[in-house]
Amino acid sequence: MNSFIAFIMGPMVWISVIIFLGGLTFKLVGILGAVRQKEPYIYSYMTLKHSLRSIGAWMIPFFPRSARMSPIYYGISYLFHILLFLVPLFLASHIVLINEAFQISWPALNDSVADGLTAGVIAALIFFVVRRFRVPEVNYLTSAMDYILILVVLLPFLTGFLAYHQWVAYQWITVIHILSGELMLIIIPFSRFSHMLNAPLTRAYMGSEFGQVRQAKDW
Amino acid sequence: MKTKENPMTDTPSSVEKPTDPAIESGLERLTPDRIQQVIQDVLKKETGPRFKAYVETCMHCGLCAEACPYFLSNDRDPQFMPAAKVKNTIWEMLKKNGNVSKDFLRRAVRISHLECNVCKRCSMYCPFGIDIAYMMLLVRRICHKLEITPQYIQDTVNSHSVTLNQMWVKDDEWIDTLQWQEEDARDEFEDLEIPLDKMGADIMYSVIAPEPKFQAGLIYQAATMMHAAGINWTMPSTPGWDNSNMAMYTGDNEISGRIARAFFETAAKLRVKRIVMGECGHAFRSVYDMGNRWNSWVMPPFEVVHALAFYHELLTEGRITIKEKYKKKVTLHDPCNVSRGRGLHDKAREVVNMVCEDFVDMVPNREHNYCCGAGGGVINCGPPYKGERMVNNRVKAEQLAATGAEVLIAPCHNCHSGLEDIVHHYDLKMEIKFLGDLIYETMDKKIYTPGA
Amino acid sequence: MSEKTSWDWETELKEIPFNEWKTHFNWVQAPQVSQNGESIAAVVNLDEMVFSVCVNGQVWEEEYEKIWSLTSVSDSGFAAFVARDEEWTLSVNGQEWTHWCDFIWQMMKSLDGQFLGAAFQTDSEYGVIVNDTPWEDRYENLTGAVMAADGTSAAVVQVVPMPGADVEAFKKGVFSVACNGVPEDRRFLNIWDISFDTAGRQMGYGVRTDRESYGIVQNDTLWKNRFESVWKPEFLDENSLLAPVRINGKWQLYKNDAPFWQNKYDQLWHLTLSPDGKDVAAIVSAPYGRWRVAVNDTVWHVAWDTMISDIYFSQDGSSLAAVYKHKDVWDLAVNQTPWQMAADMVFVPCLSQDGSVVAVVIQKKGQYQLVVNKKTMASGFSFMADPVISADGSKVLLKGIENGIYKRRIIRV
Amino acid sequence: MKYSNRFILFLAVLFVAVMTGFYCYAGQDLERLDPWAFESPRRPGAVFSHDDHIFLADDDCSVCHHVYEDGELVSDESSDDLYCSDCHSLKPAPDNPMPLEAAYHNLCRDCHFDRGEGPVLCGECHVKE
Repeated sequence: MNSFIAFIMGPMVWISVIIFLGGLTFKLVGILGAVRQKEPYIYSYMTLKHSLRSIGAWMIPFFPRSARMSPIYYGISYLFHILLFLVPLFLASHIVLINEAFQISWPALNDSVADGLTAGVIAALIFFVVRRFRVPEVNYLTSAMDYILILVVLLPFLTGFLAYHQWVAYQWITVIHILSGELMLIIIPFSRFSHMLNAPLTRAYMGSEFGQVRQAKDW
Repeated sequence: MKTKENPMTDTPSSVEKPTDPAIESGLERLTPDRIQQVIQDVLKKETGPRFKAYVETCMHCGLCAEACPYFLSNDRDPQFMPAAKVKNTIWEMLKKNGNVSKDFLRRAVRISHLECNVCKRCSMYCPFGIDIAYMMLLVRRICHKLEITPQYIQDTVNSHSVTLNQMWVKDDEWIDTLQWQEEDARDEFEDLEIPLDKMGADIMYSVIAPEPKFQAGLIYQAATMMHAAGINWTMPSTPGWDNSNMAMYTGDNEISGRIARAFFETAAKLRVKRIVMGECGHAFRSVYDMGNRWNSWVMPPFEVVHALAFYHELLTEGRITIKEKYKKKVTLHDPCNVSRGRGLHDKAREVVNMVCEDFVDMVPNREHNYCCGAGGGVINCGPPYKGERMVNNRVKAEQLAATGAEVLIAPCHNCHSGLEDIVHHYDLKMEIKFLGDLIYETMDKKIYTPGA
Repeated sequence: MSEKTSWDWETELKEIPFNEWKTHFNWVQAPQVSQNGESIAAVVNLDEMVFSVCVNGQVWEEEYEKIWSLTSVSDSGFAAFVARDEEWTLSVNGQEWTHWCDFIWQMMKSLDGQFLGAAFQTDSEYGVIVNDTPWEDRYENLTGAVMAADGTSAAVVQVVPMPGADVEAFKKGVFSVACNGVPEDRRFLNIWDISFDTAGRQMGYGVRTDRESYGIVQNDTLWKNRFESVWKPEFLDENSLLAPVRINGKWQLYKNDAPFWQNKYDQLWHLTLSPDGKDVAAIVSAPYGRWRVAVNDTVWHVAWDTMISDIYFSQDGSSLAAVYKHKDVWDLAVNQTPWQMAADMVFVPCLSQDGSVVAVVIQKKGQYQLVVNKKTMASGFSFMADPVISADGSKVLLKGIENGIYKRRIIRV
Repeated sequence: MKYSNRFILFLAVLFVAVMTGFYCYAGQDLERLDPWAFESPRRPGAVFSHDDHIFLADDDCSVCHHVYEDGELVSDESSDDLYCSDCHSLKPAPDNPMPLEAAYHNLCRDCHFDRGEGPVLCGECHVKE
């Protein structure tokens, strides 16, 4: 068992990070290359100024009208996305591991705060699931994959939460925690999670079209 | 508000869906092989990373729903939300690799041509800025290639392809109409001219074919303004005078490009410096955004000044002065293609305030205004679909009613016609006017002298 | 133009007071100048619904309800469409044609001025009239009329009736080309851009055979290849027809149904042949949005971002001039060299026989200037017609209005 | 409704996972290291039996109580008369590149990995009190 754990805590981390970063890089290069080849005109309409203007406008909480019209969903989504990065990156246990591997560290969240935020992420995911059922227009669009994707995010957070509290079969929960975290990293480039790369691009393009060509706002 | 007589409670099911002979005979001719081949061809050859990114990026969050007047007007029926329209058309085509049934296509034609105005409002509600209008136009492109485009709009495209104008206006009818308007306008200014083919003029004035066909008075008004403002202008006598472009909306990009080329090359041949166009939205989109691109013009080779911006220029430069402001309470409809499409909404408001005493805004407004429900080629699909158009735009009627205005300014032809139908159907007791109508009515009819 | 030798190239200045006309008439429309510059003409209003044409201060004898399309024809004459009692005809130097119709438009003239033609409509039937001889057959619709140097005329005509909004009938093809009024057998959905060869015997044109297939017809024969779109074809010689065609979203030049140029462009149009038939030039976009001139499939190294409106060869084919717009200003480039005039407008350039002299009228801040080989020769004019260069290339004829006076000036290069 | 089955399944999985956790939980008194040298330890002291480890090390104290000089391990010398914190300060210092926390983690965990036995995951040592 220890050698298995050694593998998932060692090489497997490398593998998943490489797939995650490499996959996204490969994807980005692929998109940019394909645009050059198939839709080169797109570059004619992109400007840095309007790309950033649009991305910026959509980052300001409740600034776009769309956000103000669905404040609960938008607010929860907004926090969810922040926590999605914040909690794992500033979790003491993760920082300890990184520090031991690379001798770099940064301030960690207080454990009970982190615990609460993790519960928040889990709650947000449950909210997403409930929303997919309860709101007819969202339900209409929902496919099985949407739930699978939620599950993929839920798993590392839920197991992390359980592992911290050591309520259940600790070893197994932690192994699942590590594996599901790695799984999430690995599938990001190959699933709609790749919106972490695509969304800024589509936003930048639309922002440029609206800002540069149409001289209008897109929020 | 719940009685049967009240049109506000119409639902889509209460409106009879017409059968369109062009769609039906088109479907009849299709074979499964042909369907699959056309869809695969379009998806493979004519789409790229942009479409792929849109499909891969949509998280099915449903925020676009709130953007769509069809969704809001149909009691939030999910199938009218923008993403659902994509799901029920191009996603399915993609998923099934083009292997879709005729019934599916019949529905796809309707969704893309009659249940979406390609107004792009939804791309302002999608956090990722996904361009759903683009995907609806892609569906229309497929329908065009499968030859199942609705009859009436196809006929206008046929007209474009033959005459380079939208309404089968013949070359002589066009010139004759201009000369007739010129003659009439001489009652007001005895030396008024509509200069035809005047080389080197500052401005080429262009209109859409429905003006000479049905609303020649608008040309009269424009000529009066040009003359009073002392503009060195001209109108072309040759095809290329019509800036409208329905081919852009049926996905007949080749004809669309041909129309835009003729338009700009007419301006080039006449050696004019700028092009001013009448109060039309889709025509602006055609020459400012779409037709030019097909021809490899990144941006239009001539500055294209929409009437709204031109009025603004005439009034702020004092070339036209308002004698007495318009008294009635007015409201302003922001057409998608010049507000969301060109950011002219603020100039429009300034013009309205210069011309009218009592202006009340609609809510929402500017880029967020609700679509007229007629644009994007929807009204051009013809009278058979008028009934459902009324139902599909109830939210607009509610928005109009809430202003309490007596006069509705609609500075776009499609909006104008669509809103006229809405106002009648919902019995809103509003007069609908072009901005030019009001300027013509209130302006001082004297000739501008520089420095005076 | 051999006539040019008979023109007066000696008198340095001739003047005609033009603005003075405004005191004689209610109003004077935009002036037209004859080719040899000896006369200036304008449509003038004499009374309510009474118009005539004033040439060098002399008014045509006849008066009309309406006059339009005043055009210079031959060396010193003018033609215009004129209406009386709601009937139209063409008047050449005040001489009306004998045939009158319900409407007449699209003035066509042969280079030597021997032939004048127009499209006409009578009783909602359409045809073409050349030198006062109308087609015998009339059609319910007619577009894109053209006339060859020898007076042969052709147009796209509707040969099958089609009820309103009948998209099924349209699909079958209701249009054909009529040459001298006689229609060809084959019908198409669309026909555009009829080209004649220099002799006026052969015709080439673009067609649409079904909703998404385009082709080229060369002397009654439809090319076998189908394309996504086509632009106006041109005859290289009587046996070779060139046409820009669109394949997989890119444009390529074809000759006689086979690739002629190898390169594919984002745009390729305005096919222009050198008069000796040796060189083929076109306006191309390569890559997207970068406009260049291509000569024999080789692009100029200079590219512009807005538009190239037209290109012109000198008679001997040695020089090629392009009128273009870049970053909001107009300019002229000759043999890849931009003149950098930053003009508000550049009109049609005139190239000397040997290509060594290029003269062009430009507009800057509302004033007209004459520029010859990059040098401004005259400015401050309120109007200028396109210049002419003498046959030996030593002199340029300026035709313009300065301080209200029309001036015909000879400028030595 | 089309998705309700899937939803119920989802909730069921969640429920079983959480309940199993509670069921399995049982408190125990364990022999632990005393984390007195840490100013404010985030975790309870690691579960550790000194006797067991002396046995496993064949009475060779220097396996754990090692001596480093100039970054080199001095063989056959033991530092069993010192506290770990005597050499390993809390923060890395010029004379000590290995902070106390990492010293513990590396020493214990690496050995457990090398031997293929013993706890390696955080909560296996830092068992909740």
